[in-house]
Amino acid sequence: MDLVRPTLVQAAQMVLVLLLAPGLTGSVRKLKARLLGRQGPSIVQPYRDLWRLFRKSPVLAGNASWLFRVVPYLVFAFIWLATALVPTFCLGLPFGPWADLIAITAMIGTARFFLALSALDVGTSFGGIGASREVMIASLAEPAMLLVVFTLALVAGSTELSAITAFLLSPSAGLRVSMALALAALLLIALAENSRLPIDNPATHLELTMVHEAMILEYSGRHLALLEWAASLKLLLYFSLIGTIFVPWGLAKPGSSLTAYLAGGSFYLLKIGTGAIALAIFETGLAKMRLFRIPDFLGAALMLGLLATLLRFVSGSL
Amino acid sequence: MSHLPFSPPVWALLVPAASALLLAFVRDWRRAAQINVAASFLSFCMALGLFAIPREEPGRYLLVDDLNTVFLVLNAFVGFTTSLFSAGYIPHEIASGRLTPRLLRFYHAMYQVLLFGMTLALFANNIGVLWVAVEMATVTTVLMVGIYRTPEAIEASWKYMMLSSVAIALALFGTTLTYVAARQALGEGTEAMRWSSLFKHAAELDPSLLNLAFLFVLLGYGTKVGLVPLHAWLPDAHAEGPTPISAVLSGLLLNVALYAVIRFKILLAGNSHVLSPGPLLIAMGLASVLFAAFMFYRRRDIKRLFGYSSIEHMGIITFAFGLGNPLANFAGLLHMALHSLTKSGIFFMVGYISQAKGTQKIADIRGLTESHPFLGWGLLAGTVAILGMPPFGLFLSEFLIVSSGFSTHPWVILLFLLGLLVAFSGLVLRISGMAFGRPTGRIEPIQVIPLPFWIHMLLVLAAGIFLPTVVVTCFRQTAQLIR
Amino acid sequence: MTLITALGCSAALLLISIASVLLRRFSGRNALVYAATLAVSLLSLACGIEALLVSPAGSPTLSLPLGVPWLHTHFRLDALSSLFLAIISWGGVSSSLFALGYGRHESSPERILPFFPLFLAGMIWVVLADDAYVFLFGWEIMSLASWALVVSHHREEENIRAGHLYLTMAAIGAFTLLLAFGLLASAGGGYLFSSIRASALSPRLAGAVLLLTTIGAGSKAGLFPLHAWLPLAHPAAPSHVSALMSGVMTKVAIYGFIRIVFDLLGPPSWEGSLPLLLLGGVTAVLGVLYALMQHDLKRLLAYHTVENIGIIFIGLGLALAFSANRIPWAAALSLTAALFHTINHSLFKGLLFLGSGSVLEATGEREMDKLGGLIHRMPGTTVAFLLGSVAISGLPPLNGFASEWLTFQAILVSPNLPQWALKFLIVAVGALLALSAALAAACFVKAFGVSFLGRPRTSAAAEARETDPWSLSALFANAFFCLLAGLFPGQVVNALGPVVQELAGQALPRQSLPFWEPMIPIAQNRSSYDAFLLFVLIAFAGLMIAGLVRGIGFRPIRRSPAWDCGYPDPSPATQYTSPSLAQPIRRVYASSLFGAREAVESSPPGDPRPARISVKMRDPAWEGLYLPIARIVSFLADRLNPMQFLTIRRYLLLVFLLLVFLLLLLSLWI
Amino acid sequence: MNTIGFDVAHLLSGSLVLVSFILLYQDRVFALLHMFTFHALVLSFSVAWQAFVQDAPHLYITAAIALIFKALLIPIVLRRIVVQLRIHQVLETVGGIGPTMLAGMALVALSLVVTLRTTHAGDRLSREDLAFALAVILLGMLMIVTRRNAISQIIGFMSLENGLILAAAGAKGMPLVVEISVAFAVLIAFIVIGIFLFRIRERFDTVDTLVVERFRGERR
Repeated sequence: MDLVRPTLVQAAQMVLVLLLAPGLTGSVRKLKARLLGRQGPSIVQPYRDLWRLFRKSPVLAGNASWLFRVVPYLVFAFIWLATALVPTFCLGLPFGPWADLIAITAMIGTARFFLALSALDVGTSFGGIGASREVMIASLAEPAMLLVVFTLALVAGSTELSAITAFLLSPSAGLRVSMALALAALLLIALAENSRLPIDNPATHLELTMVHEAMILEYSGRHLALLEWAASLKLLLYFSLIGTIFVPWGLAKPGSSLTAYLAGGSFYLLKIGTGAIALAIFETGLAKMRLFRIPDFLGAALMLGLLATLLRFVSGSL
Repeated sequence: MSHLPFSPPVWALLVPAASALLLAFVRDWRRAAQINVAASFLSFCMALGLFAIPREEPGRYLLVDDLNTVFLVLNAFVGFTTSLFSAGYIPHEIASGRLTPRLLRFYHAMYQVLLFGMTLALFANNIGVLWVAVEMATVTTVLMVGIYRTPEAIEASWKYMMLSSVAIALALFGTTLTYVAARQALGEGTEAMRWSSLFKHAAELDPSLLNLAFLFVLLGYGTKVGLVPLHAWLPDAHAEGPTPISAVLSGLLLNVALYAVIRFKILLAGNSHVLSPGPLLIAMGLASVLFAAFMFYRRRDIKRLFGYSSIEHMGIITFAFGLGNPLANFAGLLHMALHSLTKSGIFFMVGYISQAKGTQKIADIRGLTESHPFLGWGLLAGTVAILGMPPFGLFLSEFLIVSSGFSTHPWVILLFLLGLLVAFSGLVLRISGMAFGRPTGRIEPIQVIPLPFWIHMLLVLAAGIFLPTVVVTCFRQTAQLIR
Repeated sequence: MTLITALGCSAALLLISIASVLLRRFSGRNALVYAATLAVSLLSLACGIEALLVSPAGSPTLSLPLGVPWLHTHFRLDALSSLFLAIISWGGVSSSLFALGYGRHESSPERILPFFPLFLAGMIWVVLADDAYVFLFGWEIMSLASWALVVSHHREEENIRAGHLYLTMAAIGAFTLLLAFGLLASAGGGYLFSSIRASALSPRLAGAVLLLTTIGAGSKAGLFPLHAWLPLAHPAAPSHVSALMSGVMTKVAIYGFIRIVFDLLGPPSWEGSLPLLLLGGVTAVLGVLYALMQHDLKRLLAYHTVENIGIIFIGLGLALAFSANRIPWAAALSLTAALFHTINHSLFKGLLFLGSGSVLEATGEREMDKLGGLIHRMPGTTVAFLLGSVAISGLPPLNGFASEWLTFQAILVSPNLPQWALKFLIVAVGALLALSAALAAACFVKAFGVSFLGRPRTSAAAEARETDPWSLSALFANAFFCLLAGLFPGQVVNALGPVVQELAGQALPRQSLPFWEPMIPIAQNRSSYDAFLLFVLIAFAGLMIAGLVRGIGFRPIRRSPAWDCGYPDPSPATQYTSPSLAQPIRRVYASSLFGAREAVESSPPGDPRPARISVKMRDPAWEGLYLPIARIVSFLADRLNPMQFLTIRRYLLLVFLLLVFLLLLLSLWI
Repeated sequence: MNTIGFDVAHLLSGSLVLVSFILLYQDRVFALLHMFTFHALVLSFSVAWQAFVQDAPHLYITAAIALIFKALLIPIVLRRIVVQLRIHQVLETVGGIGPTMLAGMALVALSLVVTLRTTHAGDRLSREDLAFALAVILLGMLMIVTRRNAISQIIGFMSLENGLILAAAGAKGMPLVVEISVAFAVLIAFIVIGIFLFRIRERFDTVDTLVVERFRGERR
């Protein structure tokens, strides 16, 4: 078998997600602004920000340790890899077998772990706020995510994303209640994981309500740029995850023609676009909830996930 | 005379008797102590001599078989080591003025009388003589317990006196009943009180009278064994007497009383019509274990604490004999031997500790391992051994008891283990408080004779790791005897 | 040969402990003892590995004329025992290596030196035992020696109390195991393991044995609610001993469980797996929640041991369920997961406890809230501890994740089980496992962040010194193996093959070399995981980005006071402490489970005293189990105590009543 | 065994039981002492009678011991103790006389049941003797446990022990009876002397055992 084309595809996907991510963030912002009746920044604004930040010289707190400086690269690498492992426009990525859905979840977890540590590194109280809230949210979101994974795995008999998608594309996969529940759970999780409303407000700098922003408060320059980029990559990751699993159509089969790949890409862009619109509408409709309402929110996700898994047993046919 | 004039049993009896007479006239307590040690050693040699000479037929007065050989060798040995210990112990007592030379003269004489009484009880081929000997031993210990003349001591010995007198009376009635039961089969006269002939014709004895007799014997001698609820004298007698006497009580006298019970059990086992004594023994053993276990938690006096521990272990042994299968009997014998070694060893330590600290109050003893390393670690080692943990031998015996009984009496064994567990926790609680922590009170070292303790501990340790075949065979034959 | 060598090693350890007593006066005995222990453990490690990897087929036996006269003592070295022999020996190696440096600071070494080798020897005897007597003998020696080590710092009262509780629990465990063996032997086999294997038990008795074994081994391993002694005793011991107790002794308990349930007990029934799974899940979650509530570093680690034991027991329960339903490949998968996690836990828990030991040595503090900023003062320890934290949090690419991943895979094959109860329970347990993994990450964000990052909270932390090379080398040795096992899980699975083969009757498909191939437990298209390439790729990506950044135009870093949203604050007291870090999680979980209540007392106006917030928590295990038992015992003790104070007349009355009672009995009987 | 001998023996041992009852009934120290003297007398008669019917001369020694030691020596000594230690004259009992008597009845019944139902083989004389002896023993114990005062406890113990001697003498041809009775004499001497030997008078004002027990090892 030839290694060239899969590798090319994989490389293409890595680059694609890298380039696409800030655009997604930007478009969501733009859409929200429009929905609020504002002009809003242009879609390419995030690219400009990243560029600017990369060229600024970072300012570190006096007692920041080496860990503080390493973490941005680490987080970025982990998130980027995780995103690159999720099929976007085609199946059968060569990196696929390296990490199944559980591993991808865990990679995101690793990134979060180090981010929270970096938040504690300087020893400011805001870092503490961010870290403590982030781990609390994660402690609810990760199990929920794993339950969703369980559902998928039990449905498709595999934890490999490509295999799952392939199964869902196959005629044997009918419409299933458990899948619907899993989707609902996954949506809630995605909001929490990307610190979107109503969990967290990405645009806020109102100190006492912020979670993710509080963690990266001490960062600046290229470090901040990497973290922002990683954040948008993560958003993209969840978009493509939902897209691949629940809207599996239009994905190019492995080893198909270039046109098929292009078609897959366009399908993918379409999915992302609709997702962005949906997210924007959703967020404008909501206000941020109090910190200790979040457990109820994510607890719902957890319950949905569990229910999905159990329903899988009760009615395998459904 | 059916037996040789120079047979070891006779000498084992003569030596203590003679030395008792001799000691009654020795003024200097130092020399008296030496004579005491020498005499005890001599009788130990005599006891060992039992193995040297061929086993002779049971005579008219004396009976020598595996059972009492085991007991006697053990007794003589512990008697010897204890005399060694007491030689190291009494100088402190003289120094502290608790004992006077006059009293010591009495003490040493009595020590030998006690040994004599116990030896006689073991060798006697006559249930009447057995009874007289046990009574003699008891009276001597009563006198020894009261020797300090403190109100507590007097009260303890008074209690001991009263309880054991009643017990003796019951035992005598049991003896009489046995005689009456045997008279039909064996005709009147001494023949009907002789162990050897009783065993031979056990099947022909009147079963119903035997039941009654065993009941009285059990109550009578069981009081001396310290079985609950007949135990009351035991803790105080252990606590208030001189420590060597506590060691002898726990290590020897209880065994002798147990020996009497076992003999009668053997007698009953020979008769198929009598009620089996097993359940009764099991019940009393269990009661003793459970009761002693809970009593540990509120004790404040270290010697009394170990007195209760003796009750517990006597319960364990009785329990084992109550189970009655050969393995359990073997385990019971082993446990008895190891218990007397361990417990007397512990009392050696306790004696020195109370002398070093000038108190027996548990609350006033702390951090021994730091202030008196030998005493502290010794106490710990002894405790670990008595708790039945490896590498010490009691682990083996308890392992055998439980494993042999579990298939037949599962629930009883569960209760038994529960008692052991409660006792374990209680004893650890008390001991670790004494061995560890910041030392309090006197911390100046005292001069001790560690040898006896070492010997005992090494023997117990060896038993846990390797039992020499000679011991095993001996115990096995004895266990077969008990049935 | 290996068996004899291993026994020789245990004997050598015994000799070392005796020698350490004899050499009381000799000044250099610390180094001597630990060096000797190190050498011997290395040798026995070699034995274990040799028996496991090189010659797994033959399982040599040996019998010595010791112990029970007519039984003798029997030893055997099969794959399972050789695996655990290796684990124990590695624990011995790393902790004695650590102690070479750490032990120098010991105040009273004579309380540690004799028992440290003895402890190891006892554990070795347990895993080499081939009959019940040797097993229990070693078991008790293990408990005894570790108890002596727990109370080695005997001037602290709570250590003595911890020791008392520990020894009592150990006795419970020993007694229950004794009963279990009694039942096993009652089937007719006697105490030889081989004969026990030969004889079959009735289902009811088998259930009883399973229950007794779960109590016996679980009390030693720290299964909820029998864990209560563990967080008290493990921290009380000197750190290298804590590492042994947490990292190795709990594994010996696991060994005992596996040996009895999977080897001796014969074919199990599926009902047996229900309590195991439930206990495992509950233990995992409660253990980590307990840990989150701690502020004492070593106690936190001890509670994490409880959590990991729970995870291992989940694996074992799954294995039981699958083998009861005759699905050997799934049983093999679960067993592999459990054993893999056992190895991992012994590695990273050893590492973490040793790390906490060097922190303790450098600062004299176990309280995390008195630490902080150690990353600047002791970089080496920090790196090792960080690796350990990542590993124990179950994050790729380290080993903790690999074994948890396998456990998840085992959970995901549960649809093959016929019993509905199991299907549902296993999914729920999976959720619990996921929860515990997430909480573990949170807990180590707290543990590592509070004690190593931020600003030093006390002068002790500010003046901390990096530990000596010995300790560091021990730390890094453990960290290295964590990384190794994490990057090449496939090879570990291969190594576990013979053990699993022996227990489940089938091993996982042999993972293909070369080492960069992914680990495929069941089938290619089902699930696979390739830590090594992932790691390489991540490293590559990170470096690439770094290069890219330079390419864009690299600006030097400027240092300045922390920004902190414009509230720059010099006092390190304003940092988040461990309770405040755990506060959101405490609010979410602990308020219901532990009844956590926060009380704020603010001083009246004008009063300079600071307002303080205090948290009260109840411990369900204590409130539900231990205190009631203690109350019962003390009640009975109080009720019976007056028996000591009766008058002579009353005592005689007792005798009299007994006599009359027995006479009545007799008269009724005949 | 001629019937006369049996009847007399029966009468004597029966009367011993009766005297035990009377002992149980006493509530004055001196009356108790007198009654015990009588008890001992009856014992010595019945032992002597046994010696006569069994023509076992050594039993006469036992009878003599009972006569001299128990019927004369001990009462005198005890009387002196009572006078010297100024023991108050009234013996306080536990649970009153009446219930004690009832309990005594029950005990006698029990002992008869036990002995007579169990000895279907033993010859009648010794069987009766055993029954009565057991009754006396139990009554003696009852007396010990229902009396608060050391003197009466001692007397109770001695009556118990009289029952033993009765049994031993009744057991036809039982050896060692003499030795045993001597041993008991020694024992009792110890107890009685104990009161002096332990200097109870010096240490406590009375020998009321309750007061002795104030010096319990572990005070509460």
